[in-house]
Amino acid sequence: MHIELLDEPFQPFQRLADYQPARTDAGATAVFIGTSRDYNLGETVSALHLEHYPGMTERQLQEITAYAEQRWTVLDGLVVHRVGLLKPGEAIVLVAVWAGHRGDAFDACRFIMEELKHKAPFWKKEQLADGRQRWVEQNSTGYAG
Amino acid sequence: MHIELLDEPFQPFQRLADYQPARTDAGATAVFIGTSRDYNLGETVSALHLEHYPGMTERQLQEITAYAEQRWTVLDGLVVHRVGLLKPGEAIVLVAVWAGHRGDAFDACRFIMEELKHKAPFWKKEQLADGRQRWVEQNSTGYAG
Amino acid sequence: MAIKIIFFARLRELSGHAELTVSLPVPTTPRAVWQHVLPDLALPEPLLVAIDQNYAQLDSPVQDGQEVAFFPPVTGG
Amino acid sequence: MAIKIIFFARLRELSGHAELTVSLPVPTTPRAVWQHVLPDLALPEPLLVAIDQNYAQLDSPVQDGQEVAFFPPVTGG
Repeated sequence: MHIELLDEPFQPFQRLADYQPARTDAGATAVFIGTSRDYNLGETVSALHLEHYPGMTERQLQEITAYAEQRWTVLDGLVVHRVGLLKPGEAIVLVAVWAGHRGDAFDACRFIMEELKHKAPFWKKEQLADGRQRWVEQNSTGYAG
Repeated sequence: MHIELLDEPFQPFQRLADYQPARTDAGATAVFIGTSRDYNLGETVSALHLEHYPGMTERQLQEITAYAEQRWTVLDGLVVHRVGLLKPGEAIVLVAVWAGHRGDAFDACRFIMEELKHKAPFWKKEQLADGRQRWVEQNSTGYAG
Repeated sequence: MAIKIIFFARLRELSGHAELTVSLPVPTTPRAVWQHVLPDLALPEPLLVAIDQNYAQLDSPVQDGQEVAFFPPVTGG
Repeated sequence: MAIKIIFFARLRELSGHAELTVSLPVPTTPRAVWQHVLPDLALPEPLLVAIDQNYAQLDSPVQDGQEVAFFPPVTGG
């Protein structure tokens, strides 16, 4: 799998179109895109700053994707994560998994996303419309009903 | 949600880039793409013919997406399905769900995909490399380990 | 006064019919429609049935003017 | 002969340090490192700790030349 940290905005679907392996054996592709929102906890968010731990971030993402590649039968993957300053509507994270079958693609994609949320050393600080700044406290679980 | 049947090849990521609502409240996008493979059950597949029941297909897809919109908190969705003759590597189906939170996006996307696989009246006939044709017998479950 | 019958995929090949219209005393059922059209062909297994484009049972009631479809398990996606 | 200490996010603001290097008798622990650098500041809760960029415990052994990082729960993705 390919892992990438970017400090510039990226277009996730364009990135996928550019990356997509020209293969005829991947019956299933599962993709998740996380996008910066303009609100959180009832307040208007005007920008998001994404801090990370250089080195440890890449190491954690490698470990997460390596585990997913062993646990599920996947053909390829792409993980892209933004750092730096983001405006609302910009993509934060892209996780894509190519597999022969849809169960593997869905499961591996969601697993990578959950692990990334809980282990990869990134921190979000929100800039609110009224000028205040605040750290995002904790990521919620992704297994809502 | 938007539902579309196409009898021409489409580029799923291009379609998504064109469709994606320019909104800043969708924190999460989950996408599944099913692609025509060049093999199945140990044989080389040179083309795939997709037959459907016009009218009932649209009706079933409407029912499936309407249910998903009630069960999960989603903002928008796109379902595109090919009919007619496909070459290996061409996209068969695209399901995309935009939501505020990733649990809703993942769950709704996967639900729509499973329901589509088991209820929408499409049938695949494979054209094999040696000239034989055969109907695909049954869709497998998408919940593999 | 007429019931439209449609066969899809393998069942179209098996029955030799794509689409036809029959007149039968109503209410009838998909099972009776099949036996009327294909008296020498046992109902295949597995078999899916739709009446007016909604999934139905082999013994669901069919009225005049309705559309009955027979098809194998679906394999889209 | 030196241990590199890094603080991230809210803990960088709380500690007043981004990165510093200390000399301590080894083996030591992240807990002892924190108490050495910030004697007046109780260990915050929740707190994550890494040694050489791998997650560790507050009482895991730290050797000379290693990097100890303190940070709050991660919020990427």
